[in-house]
Amino acid sequence: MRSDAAPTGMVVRICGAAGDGNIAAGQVLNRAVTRMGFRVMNFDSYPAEIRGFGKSVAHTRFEVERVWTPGDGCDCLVALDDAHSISETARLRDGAIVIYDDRPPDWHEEDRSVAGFVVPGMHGYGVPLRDLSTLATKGTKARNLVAMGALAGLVRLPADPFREAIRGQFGSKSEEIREGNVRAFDLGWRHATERLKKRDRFDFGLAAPVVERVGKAEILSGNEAAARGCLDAGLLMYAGYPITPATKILEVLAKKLPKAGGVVVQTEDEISAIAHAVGAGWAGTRAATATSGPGLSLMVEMLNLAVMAEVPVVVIDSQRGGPSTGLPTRTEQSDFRLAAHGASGDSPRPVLAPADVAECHALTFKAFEVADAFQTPVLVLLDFFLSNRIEDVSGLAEAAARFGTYAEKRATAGEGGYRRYALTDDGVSPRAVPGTEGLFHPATGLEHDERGFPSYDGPNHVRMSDKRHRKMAALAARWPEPEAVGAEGPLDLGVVSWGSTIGAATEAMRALAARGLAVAGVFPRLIWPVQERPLRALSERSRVLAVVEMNHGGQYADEVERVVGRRVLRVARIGADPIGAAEIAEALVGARKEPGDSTAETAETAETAERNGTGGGQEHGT
Amino acid sequence: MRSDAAPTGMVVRICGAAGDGNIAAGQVLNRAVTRMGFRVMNFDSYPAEIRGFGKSVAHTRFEVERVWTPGDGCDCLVALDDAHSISETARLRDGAIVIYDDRPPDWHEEDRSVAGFVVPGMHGYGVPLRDLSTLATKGTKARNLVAMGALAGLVRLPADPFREAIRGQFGSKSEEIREGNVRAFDLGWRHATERLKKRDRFDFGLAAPVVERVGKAEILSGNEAAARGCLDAGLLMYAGYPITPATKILEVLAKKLPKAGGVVVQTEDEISAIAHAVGAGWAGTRAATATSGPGLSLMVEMLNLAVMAEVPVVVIDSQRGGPSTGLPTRTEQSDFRLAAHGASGDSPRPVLAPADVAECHALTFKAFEVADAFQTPVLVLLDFFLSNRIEDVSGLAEAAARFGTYAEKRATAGEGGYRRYALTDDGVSPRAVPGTEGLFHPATGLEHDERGFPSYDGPNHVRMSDKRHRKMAALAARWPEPEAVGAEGPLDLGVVSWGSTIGAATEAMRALAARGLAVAGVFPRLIWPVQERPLRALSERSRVLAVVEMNHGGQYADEVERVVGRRVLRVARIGADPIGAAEIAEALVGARKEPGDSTAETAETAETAERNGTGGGQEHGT
Amino acid sequence: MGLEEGQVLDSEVGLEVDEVVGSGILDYRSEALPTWCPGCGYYGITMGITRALNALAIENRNLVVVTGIGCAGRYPFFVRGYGFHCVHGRALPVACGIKMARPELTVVAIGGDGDGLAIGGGHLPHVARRNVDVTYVLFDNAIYGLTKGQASPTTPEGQVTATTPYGTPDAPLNPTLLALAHGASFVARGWAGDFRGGEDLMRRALAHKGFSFLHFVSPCVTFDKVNLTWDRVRADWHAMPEHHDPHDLAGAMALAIDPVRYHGVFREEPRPVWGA
Amino acid sequence: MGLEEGQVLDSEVGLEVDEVVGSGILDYRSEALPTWCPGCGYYGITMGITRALNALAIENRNLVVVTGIGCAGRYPFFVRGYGFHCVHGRALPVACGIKMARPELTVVAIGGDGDGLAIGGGHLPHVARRNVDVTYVLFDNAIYGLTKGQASPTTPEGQVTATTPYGTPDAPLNPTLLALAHGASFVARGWAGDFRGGEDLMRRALAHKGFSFLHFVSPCVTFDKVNLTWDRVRADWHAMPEHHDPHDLAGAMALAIDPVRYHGVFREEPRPVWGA
Ligand SMILES: Cc1ncc(C[n+]2csc(CCOP(=O)(O)OP(=O)(O)O)c2C)c(N)n1
Ligand SMILES: Cc1ncc(C[n+]2csc(CCOP(=O)(O)OP(=O)(O)O)c2C)c(N)n1
Ligand code: SF4
Ligand code: SF4
Ligand SMILES: [Mg+2]
Ligand SMILES: [Mg+2]
Repeated sequence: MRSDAAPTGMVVRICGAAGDGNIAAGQVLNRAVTRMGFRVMNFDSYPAEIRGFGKSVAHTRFEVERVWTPGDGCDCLVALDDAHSISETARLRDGAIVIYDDRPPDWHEEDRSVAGFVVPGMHGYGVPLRDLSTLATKGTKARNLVAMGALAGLVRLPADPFREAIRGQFGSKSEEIREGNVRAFDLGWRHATERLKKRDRFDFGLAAPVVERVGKAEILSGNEAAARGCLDAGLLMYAGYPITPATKILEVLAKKLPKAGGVVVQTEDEISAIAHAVGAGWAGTRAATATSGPGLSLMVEMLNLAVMAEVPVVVIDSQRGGPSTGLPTRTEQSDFRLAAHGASGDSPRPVLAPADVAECHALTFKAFEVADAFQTPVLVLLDFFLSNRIEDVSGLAEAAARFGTYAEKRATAGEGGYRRYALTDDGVSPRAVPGTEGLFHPATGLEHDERGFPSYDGPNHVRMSDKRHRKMAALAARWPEPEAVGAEGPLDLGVVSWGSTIGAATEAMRALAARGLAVAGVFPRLIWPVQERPLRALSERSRVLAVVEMNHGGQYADEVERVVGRRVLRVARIGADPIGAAEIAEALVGARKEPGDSTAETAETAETAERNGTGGGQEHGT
Repeated sequence: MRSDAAPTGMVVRICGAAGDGNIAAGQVLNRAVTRMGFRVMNFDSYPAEIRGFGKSVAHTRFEVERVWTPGDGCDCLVALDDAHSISETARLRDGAIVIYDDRPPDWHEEDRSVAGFVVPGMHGYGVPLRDLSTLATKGTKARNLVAMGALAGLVRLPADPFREAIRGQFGSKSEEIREGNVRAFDLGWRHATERLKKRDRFDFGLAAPVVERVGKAEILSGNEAAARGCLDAGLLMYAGYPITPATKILEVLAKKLPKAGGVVVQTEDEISAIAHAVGAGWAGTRAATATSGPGLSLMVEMLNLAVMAEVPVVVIDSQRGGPSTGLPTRTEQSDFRLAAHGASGDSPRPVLAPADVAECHALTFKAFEVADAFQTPVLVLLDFFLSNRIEDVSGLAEAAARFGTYAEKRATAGEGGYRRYALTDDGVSPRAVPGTEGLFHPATGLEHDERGFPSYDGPNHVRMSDKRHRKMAALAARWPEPEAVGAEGPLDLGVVSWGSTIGAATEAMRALAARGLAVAGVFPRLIWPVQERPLRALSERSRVLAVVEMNHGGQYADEVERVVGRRVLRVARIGADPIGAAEIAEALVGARKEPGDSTAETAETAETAERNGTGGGQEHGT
Repeated sequence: MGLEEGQVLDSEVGLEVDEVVGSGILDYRSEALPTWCPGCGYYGITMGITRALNALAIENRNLVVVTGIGCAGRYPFFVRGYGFHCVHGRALPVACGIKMARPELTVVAIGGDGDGLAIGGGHLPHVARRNVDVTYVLFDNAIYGLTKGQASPTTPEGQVTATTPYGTPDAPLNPTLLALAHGASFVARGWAGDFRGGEDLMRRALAHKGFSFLHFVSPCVTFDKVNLTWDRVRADWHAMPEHHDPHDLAGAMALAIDPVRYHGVFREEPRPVWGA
Repeated sequence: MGLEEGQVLDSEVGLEVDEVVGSGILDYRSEALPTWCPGCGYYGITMGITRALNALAIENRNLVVVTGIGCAGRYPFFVRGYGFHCVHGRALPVACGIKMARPELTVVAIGGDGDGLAIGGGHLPHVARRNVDVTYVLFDNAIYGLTKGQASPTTPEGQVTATTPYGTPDAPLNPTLLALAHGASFVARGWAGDFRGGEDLMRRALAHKGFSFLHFVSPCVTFDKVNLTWDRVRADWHAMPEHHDPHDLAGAMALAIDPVRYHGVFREEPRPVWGA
């Protein structure tokens, strides 16, 4: 309930079936509000089956301030298909708007229109979507843009940015289609402003907010941003195999990398993909692949070779529901263990996890630096939610320009006696790549001596294993420690989270702070190896320490518990949708109010619930 | 130093190059002392390269009491090749025997015979090995058996069991060879008893010890015992791909399984091997595969399918030095993380780890039961040491007869509406296999509803994930908890160990107890999921809690730390040889004597050393 | 030789209702409706397979269908019998494990061109040379359907797809030739439009002792608008020359690389069957 | 046609010392001595490869040798240049990644019959159809050498090995035929005893633009006493018929399945090269 505040933004859901054009309408909305200067987050849901039966929803949240999550609830439902939209009304917040076709399709079973579900406290507006579309374009296809017009007119957002957005969106179409769509928008706009009796509280007054930005704002998905991070980092070889939700990275790079002078190969499987990337990385170029859990499973052996032979390579894993083929189109953060521990032998390697779309760009870029500087494979963990959500981002080029802080140790010349795996303080040895005169050497997955030749000697194995672990220690020492955000001093609640869940955890923390709790959080981006100090420091001043993540029972929580030496509250849940801020806040506040008021006990309770398999976290069993 | 006790056994090392017959001599020794009633452990080391240049050592320890390790040090060095044997003298204990050819090979550089390294405190005996061999067989090949004769005569072990052992060992050879070898033994024996002046203290008085045994004693390697466990459990389908140190399991089963009515297939790779096994397991027969780390890496995706589709299958992983191709012929316990955590998504599955050869049989057998009862893949972790070491074992058949305590839930009939994945209290659903009338259903790696059809619904995903985890909780509740062995009450030291290291940890504990320390240990065989209670209980009464294992820095120690909520002392080292009892005892006692005497500090020190990459454990950096 | 009038059928919808209901083929349908796009060639292949199962009166309880992942991979959910929808590319080794363990079962493995020839391509040669008695049906639409239109191992050189915006750079594989080169003892090619022909091939494949490989070409109406369209597939296909002797491997391979795309049985050669 | 007198050489030890030292081929030897068994055919193959590198004056700094695991896989340790000893079966995709990233390098991939045709068998078709400009040399001893004598994909049916005590039940694959069926643009067969012939094939393979596949048959003297013995290998091999046209794929495949085992170039066909 936010009924007494002037609107600073809203959550809009455009619901329809395949062919209704709701996804396109959402994209127009994204572009338009971004042009106005709003911050945007968009996260659509598609039907699971290829043939596209079933519901799809374009979900856009825009706000004056930076947006961390797609938002709980919904302020405006645009119903392009009555049947699918009915269940959507459950999400509507008090005071929400519903825009629907005032002439419900006559084939409707029992004549059930979404209008019948607009209960008191909501505001329904019937708009002749089909009729106005036909008027504008001689067809009903443009009713999605009629609806956008109606929405814009109703909440008084300026029309020009929409018109531009439509022209941009349909730039490759004929002028007739393009202008027909603009006309459809205009008819909707006029209908709303001239015919509808406004009863809701959403009035943006036709004014665009003024937001400070670095650089040009762009609308990007996490996958697009990751691909851009690769390009900005100077990627020259990308090898990939299609898999949801990572395919888009391959598709974007297939288009863009050749133009940047690099090569892309779609391989026969994921083993071959990472093998190609390892080959290219070993040969001295920046190389990468991207996949999802099932594909990462297949890459385990090659990743391990890259650790042993000290080959820089970047592997992006966009996580989805698991285990096994799991839920390909649902989000989850359950590949942490595989990423950090999925290797035979002692095989340390860094894992990075971006929190938002901009970080998909930045951390992918940084991954190449870390890979080169520490001569190691680097994993970047996205997930379905992060890969597919769309945000307005700006300053990517500026950010990229600031990178490059980790130097490489390249061996440039030498006469015999070259020791490719020379033992050094930080474990990093000067590296020569093929083509260099006189620095010939073998690389191998066998344990080897400093020159790279196989050695089965015990003490050598210890020295080399120590060297590989020392590199990780050096990285953990050089990577900036995550700073605690939130309250200072003793805390009611300390919150740890990672990856795409950081956004919701941040919003939840703010909500709790607003309710008077002393809350602070530590949100590592280098999630493996663990930088232990900040976690311990947070733990020491927290009455309850919670770890928030999207998996069964808390994969990262296991690490945190070990590091801080106490039981933590596990707010861990799986399911179809990303975990929301309200849900997290509720779980946290529930824990805080726990009777007995003992940290250990609280944690134990959550822990026990989890162990009994009633679902991670406390109130999150379903 | 054990100079004042009558001998209860000894450690014998027979050293030579390829072709010297030292491995065969060791096998004769094993057989002979087993016949006498001694307990035996044998662990040979071979040269790393195929072509067999370089040193190989047959290592046998025999004792009146049960033997837990190959023993630290050496009581008798039999040198069949001087050059290779010289470095072996470093291992000799005070009072040890060295048997060597009294006519050193004339080609020796600088005429260096091993005899020159027999320092005061040791007893060197020159025996005309070549000459007596030539006398017995007209060739020098039988000098290995001359040496065995000399050894037996010298320490006064009865000759008949040796003669029988020789005849058994060379049973497939011609009578001439067989009896020539017996003659060679006899000449050695007579030389020792008639010509050598005995100075050492090893005198078994020609008497055989009497040991109580259940059933017939057999000499088996860990791999042979595991294969036998498969056969005893009713394995019907084995699919494998060769890899050191697991190949022998495939080779033994290739011979024996067809005779037991099962099938063996050597597949094109490990993915196919586990896929065949998963297919067979799903079809309702007992199925297995065995591999090592690199192969297990390739099996990750299929293992995960077996978790999701709830398919019983047994996977044996004989660990070797890692990461990557690593050290194929060196032992290590560094696949724990891969075994327990190597899966995309939340994918719980049990991991068992036998401690000795007899348990290789028992736990492999149990693995099939657990797989069937809980409808899950089960991992069994051996390692190079356990796979290749030879022990005398008895009562396998009797042990096998005691198994069968976990019942299967089979769906036997039904009319429509069959729910293959019905939600139950313990997570286990009645299972139907192909061929059953009316219980048709699909199995899939996708998340699914109770009937097995794909479902992308959030709450269903939670229910099914809970179900899968509930099965593990049920297993942890039903598997007997490991009992603490050793002292009762408050402890100076609590010791946790797993797998092949349990033996050395046990001997180390005994040594420390003999020195007056209050020590007890908990040694889980079900290493994943963790049965937390016994670990917590041990921790609560231990001033210092140590976790002993063979990997870099402590993989299992991570889990223990999390469970007990405190830092543990990590006695973790890698290297070429199995970790020994003396080495462990030293590390433990060192920790106990730590100044400051604070548990936390002690542990912290070890921990910090490890983090800094100076090698796991305290004095075990090299 | 062209196709006869009325022989072509885009999907089972084209069958007379009486024919469907009366035939008993519905006994091989699960309660779940296929989720393929309307017009997808897979309906036609399915009709051929289903009719063959029905014609041979395979008992449902002994029928096992094993697949990898893909649109084709969905098959186990649509069949009345036991189904195993495995992971991508592993239909064949899982199917072989089932057959080796339970020889009395009828085991059919199904996969798409990506599933069977890309990620799973390493298994085919070995199953073929082992001559395990399973039937493998390759649903070849020359595209990755389920992941929405990327190039597959059979996508023609130059074709623009989601992952090859400048045209596929690689030459396509020839599945029929591969199976022959691997030593498969039964190799045949059919197509989605001819379910009666498909039924015939499937009957022969199921009856064959040892490994049988069936290559079915099928339009993906959603993600391939240029290559395997219904019209082009129909026009491209020709009956096997009468004189071809299915014991003649060299002849079969020569036919398999002929630009004219024949359909029918390329090879049928008795060989020792694995485990028999 | 039989072999000429003096053309057969079991290992380089048979070369005149002057010829070795004066030739410059030692420039392609690393400081490490090969660890193969005395009498192993791999010495002979190595001599052919080394002489070809020398003859073409490939610069050491631009030479990259990539292998999987096996006795053959040890190759990178013995060569003066850059070497990558990868994991089992992945020589080809790693080699392709290197070549794609650094086209100026000469990339030679080497693998055993297990490495290349069993665990790595899924990659070959795709490298061949892509026509990536790497040279692949298959060291085919019809056995798993490094793991001590198990059956490989080319072990003949019936042979007793460590894993097939009752005789290998599977039919062997024909590597030459496979490469042809996959569309490799250069395919040749040689053997360990003829290092001059090996040099010639290797020179042509290295000079070929696009993927070249070299199948070398080689005795494993330690673990195969019955099949590829030196005597049998020598007796089995015949020169390629003069009339064979290396552009004729059908002809090449027919020759490849001929019971007479020919050696020489089966196929040499210009095709667009990947990335060029
Ligand atoms: C290990 C793994 N890699 C990738 C995928 C994603 N994936 C699912 S189906 C498919 C390809 C489908 O193409 P095809 O096999 O031709 O079948 P079709 O959909 O065309 O019937 C891919 C790449 C996956 N599920 N698992
Ligand atoms: C993933 C994996 N599986 C199995 C092995 C064990 N292994 C090493 S070499 C080899 C086969 C060697 O045979 P081949 O490729 O024919 O080479 P050769 O030794 O005969 O030259 C095997 C099975 C391994 N190293 N990695
Ligand atoms: S995407 Fe293509 S292959 Fe898949 S169901 Fe649709 S038409 Fe058929
Ligand atoms: S084992 Fe065989 S292949 Fe390996 S080096 Fe020895 S002879 Fe050669
Ligand atoms: Mg396809
Ligand atoms: Mg071989």
